[in-house]
Amino acid sequence: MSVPTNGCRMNRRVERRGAQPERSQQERQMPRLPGGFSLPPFGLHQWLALVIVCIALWAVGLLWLGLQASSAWTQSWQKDVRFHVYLELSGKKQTDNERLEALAGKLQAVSGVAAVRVVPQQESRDWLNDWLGGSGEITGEMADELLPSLPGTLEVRPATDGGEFIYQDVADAAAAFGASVNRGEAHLVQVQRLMSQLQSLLWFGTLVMGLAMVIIISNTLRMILLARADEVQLMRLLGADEWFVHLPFLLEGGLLGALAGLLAWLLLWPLLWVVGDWLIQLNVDVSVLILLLPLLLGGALAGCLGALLATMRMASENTVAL
Amino acid sequence: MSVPTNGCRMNRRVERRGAQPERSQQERQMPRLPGGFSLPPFGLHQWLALVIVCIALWAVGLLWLGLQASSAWTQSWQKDVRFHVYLELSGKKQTDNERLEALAGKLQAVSGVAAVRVVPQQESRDWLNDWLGGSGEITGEMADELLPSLPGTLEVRPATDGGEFIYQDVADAAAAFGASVNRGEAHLVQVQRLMSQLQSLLWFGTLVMGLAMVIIISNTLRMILLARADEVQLMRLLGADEWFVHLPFLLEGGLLGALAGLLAWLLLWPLLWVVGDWLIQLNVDVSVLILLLPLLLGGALAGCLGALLATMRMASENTVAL
Amino acid sequence: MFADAYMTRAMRLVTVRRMIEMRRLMLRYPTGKTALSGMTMNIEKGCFAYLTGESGAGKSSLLRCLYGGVRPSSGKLTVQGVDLRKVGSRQLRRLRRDIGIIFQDHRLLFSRTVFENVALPLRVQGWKPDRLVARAEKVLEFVGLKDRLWSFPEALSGGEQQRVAIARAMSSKPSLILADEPTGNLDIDTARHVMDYLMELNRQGSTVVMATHDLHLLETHPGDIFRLHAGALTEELHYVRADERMPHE
Amino acid sequence: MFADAYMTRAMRLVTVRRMIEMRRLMLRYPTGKTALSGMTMNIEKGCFAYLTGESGAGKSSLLRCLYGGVRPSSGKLTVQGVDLRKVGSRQLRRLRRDIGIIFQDHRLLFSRTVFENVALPLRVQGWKPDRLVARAEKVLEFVGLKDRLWSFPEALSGGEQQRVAIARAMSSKPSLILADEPTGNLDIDTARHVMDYLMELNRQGSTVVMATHDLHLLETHPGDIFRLHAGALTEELHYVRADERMPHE
Ligand SMILES: Nc1ncnc2c1ncn2[C@@H]1O[C@H](COP(=O)(O)OP(=O)(O)OP(=O)(O)O)[C@@H](O)[C@H]1O
Ligand SMILES: Nc1ncnc2c1ncn2[C@@H]1O[C@H](COP(=O)(O)OP(=O)(O)OP(=O)(O)O)[C@@H](O)[C@H]1O
Ligand SMILES: [Mg+2]
Ligand SMILES: [Mg+2]
Repeated sequence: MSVPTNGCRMNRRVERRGAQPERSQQERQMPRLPGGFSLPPFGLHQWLALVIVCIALWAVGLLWLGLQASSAWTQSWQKDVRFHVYLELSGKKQTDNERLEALAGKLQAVSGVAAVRVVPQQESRDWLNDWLGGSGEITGEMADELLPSLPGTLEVRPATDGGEFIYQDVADAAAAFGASVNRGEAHLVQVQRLMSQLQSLLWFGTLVMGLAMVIIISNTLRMILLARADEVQLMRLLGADEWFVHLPFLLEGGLLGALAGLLAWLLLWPLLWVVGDWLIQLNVDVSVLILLLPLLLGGALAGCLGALLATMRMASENTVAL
Repeated sequence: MSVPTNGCRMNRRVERRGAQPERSQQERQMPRLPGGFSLPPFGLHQWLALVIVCIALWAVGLLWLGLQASSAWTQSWQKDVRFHVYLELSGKKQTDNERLEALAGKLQAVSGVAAVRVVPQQESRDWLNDWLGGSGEITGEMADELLPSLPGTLEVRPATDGGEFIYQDVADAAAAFGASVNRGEAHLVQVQRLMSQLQSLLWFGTLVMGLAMVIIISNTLRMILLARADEVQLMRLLGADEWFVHLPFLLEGGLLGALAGLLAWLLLWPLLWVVGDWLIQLNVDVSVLILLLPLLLGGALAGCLGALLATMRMASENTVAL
Repeated sequence: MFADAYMTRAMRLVTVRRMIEMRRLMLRYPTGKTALSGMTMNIEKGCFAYLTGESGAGKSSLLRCLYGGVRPSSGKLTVQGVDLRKVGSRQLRRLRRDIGIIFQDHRLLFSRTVFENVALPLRVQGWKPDRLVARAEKVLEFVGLKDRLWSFPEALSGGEQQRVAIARAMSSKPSLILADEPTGNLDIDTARHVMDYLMELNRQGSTVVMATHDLHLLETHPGDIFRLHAGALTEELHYVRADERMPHE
Repeated sequence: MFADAYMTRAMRLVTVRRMIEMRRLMLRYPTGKTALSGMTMNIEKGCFAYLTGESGAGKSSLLRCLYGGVRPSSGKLTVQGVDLRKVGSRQLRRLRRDIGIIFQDHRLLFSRTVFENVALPLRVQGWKPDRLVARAEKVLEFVGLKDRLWSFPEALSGGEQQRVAIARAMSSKPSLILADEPTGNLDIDTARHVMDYLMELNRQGSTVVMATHDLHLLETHPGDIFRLHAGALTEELHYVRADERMPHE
């Protein structure tokens, strides 16, 4: 087994195993573009950068998807969120209706309330019947006794962007009329509030992730640059223009970022399969296709930006090369 | 401004600006341990590895925290999860009680059910009263009419590790007795089921993250190694033992990993502050302190492992250096 | 006033005839080491100049000043009329494109083929891609490595690497060639061959400044000699060709 | 049977007296290049051997074989009685610790101080840390760089770097020194000084094999000469000291 012992410097390392002339190095050619422009070597550094950027983009995409799903879920859900406000009735139809209307007006004025509906007695009755076991209609004297004691019910639908204090506000407004809010439904509101908090958390996470990504990409590209610092320095010593020095790195960064974006997008699919039935169950429609372009462009942009950052920092170190 | 032009190879790069003898290079000494062992240079590669490992560990810690919180939440919640099964009563106390007991026995036999309780009439009555607006006791003839028509109620408490089909099973068992399950409560079960799915998703994420972390750490360390490949090669050519070559890298990897773990742990705190009141609201107690040791040890282990992996791969490339 | 303007123009003419002009040049490295201490010398266009001196005398440092690798601490230094203590990055780039440098450590790019290495100066100067291979082959032929065009430098012997570096420096026919021990790793025959080629370039108009400790080359390839010692010029020998000698000599 | 065993023992004795023994050694690089083609030569213990030949003749390749940097393709090669075509990594390590190597490209660690570079072989051999500085200073004194102990190699001139590499190779007093153009970047005075030191080590028992193209050194520092050409041995000159000559000569 022959091992290159003079291949000790970083970029000299051409992996070779065995002393047999398996592949002639003379024949080994870099893939060259027709213009004579030769592609930079694709080594461990590039791989690592690709993997890192891909993972970062993947995480961002994931967070974004989560955001999308959660907001879709809460929105589909928010439409069904309703409070019930119960008002003790006196039995006199006229006054009762007036009081209900007044309360409805008051509730409507509460900020964050989208609509208030007076629930007809029949509906309450059906519901009660259903609750009692669905054993047919409430009839006869039982109905006579029961129905008057049913409270007047108002259904409050919060606006989609309703504040988180809407429940408290509604409860306060209702208390003024001696009405009470269904306490059991408070939990639902709490869950909703929780969802919105989770959503803001997701935004926060996406932001942090994005920042971390920019740092990592720029550092990784800087490392690539460092590994080819001698190339840059040599070009400068030969009198190369700055764009001539930077362009390959910018291109490389952009290409790498775009590739990583594509990879990250592809990696989103298996995850979607895993949670697919769950999403269907929740009736949430998440479109991954839409993410392709942002991930591609975002990756390319991040790559270019990182390369620019990296080359600029390098420039400030060495440009005044005299 | 003087710029070193012969500092073109990667590891020659000693940043110097200005031709003034600001700091004598002769004076510059590496921090040296008393044993004469000198610390390896701490450069960009090391920083990048630190940041990457830290972020990876942070993400894992975060997922783990989420897991902890979600499981704590569902557990605190699961205790309160109860189905209600309603059985139409005939009115005869003796038969009714027998039928209820029989149904209770049947339900108890359903796998995943922790306990079945026959709800006393008084409790149902209180509840109904409460629901009707809390306007005092149901009294007089109304009570006489209403109470007999109240169904017999059984409270079913699922086991903590109850299967996801428990609701269906209970409904089936009840149907045999002509009893019905509160359909409204099915939603709760669904939410719970969702939570458990989320939990398994979190586990999945932690696993994927852990794997990605190992890859990244090993690759990053391999890159560090690659940057010092000439050192390794030279040592081998001087006849150094393998442990002599590897030990510094293992130590470095371990130290780096532990440091990253510590950093990641510290970075968990701000996040906890952000979601702190939310967690209190959910009554979930998350202990970050417990995570310190796993993160530290995990980081160190991952670092050592990564270094070992990296050095081993390098060894297989070059050890048979003849 | 008139005399002043005249003098300035005359000065410029003189300067332009001079490839390199330095006066009390000092170079102090950031480590505190004074590599050049008050060096004064002129090198005319078309000269073939040798820099000699013991190891650490300052030969490489002087060459480094000439291509703008380090900025002198004090004194005056002009190369092709460009003041290297005040030069902007734009002017420096233009100057460097007209200088071919052979570094003491060859500074080949080990991740590129020999062709890419040799063609790099041409690329920098914006040559058409289709002319590159022909030119690289031609230059490599002079150093006897035409068949190694597509090899990687790591598969070359030490002397072959040095010859590739020489080929790179000459590939764009610069008007100034700075060579730092170009024959250090070469056997005598190959060294003489390389020197022949350098002389040929010199005859075609290039100025050559070469740091060397191999004084045996001087027997067959004569030129001006500047002897350095500890950062100062100690000896200066000007070579005058027989056909250039004054008739009364 | 007896004769066989006797022969084997006799062979071993001869082998041990021989530092290096090679027979029809061939080396073919993975690129397909045959660097050594059927080289047969022996170098006795205590010899001072020069390898010469044109650039690309195979000098560095031969040295690379000797310290186990590449495994020969065919033929026989023993160094200090160790067969380098069959050697295990353990034995190779032990052998390498007894060989001091000066590489054609110095291979200094640029992120470590001169001291660290010179002390590396000693560390590898498990020297006590408190003895390192003294030893490094002593070795560096011979190459005239005692005051640069704490410099970084990048702040040294080309020749100084080469001298540091020479110091590193000698620091552990190896019984075999392989030097690849150690004087390539040195002026004559420094070169002679380095050669004096190598000769001194040789007198103390070290065997020295040195690849060089600087034949002028032979005038003052005589030794055996092996001339290589295109991977084959073409000439072998054995130097015999006056006091070693046969009386009848
Ligand atoms: N790592 C390698 N891979 C492939 N071919 C190589 C390698 N090293 C050297 N060669 C080739 O083998 C031949 C002999 O090289 P070697 O380095 O032994 O020459 P040398 O005698 O040391 O020359 P020089 O005086 O120029 O250093 C050369 O033609 C060279 O191109
Ligand atoms: N980058 C640097 N930083 C600090 N000091 C340096 C640097 N380069 C060279 N020196 C010092 O400056 C002095 C002159 O170095 P220079 O490289 O010019 O010598 P040289 O004449 O080329 O010697 P050689 O023949 O050995 O190459 C030396 O003492 C050297 O140690
Ligand atoms: Mg020099
Ligand atoms: Mg060689």
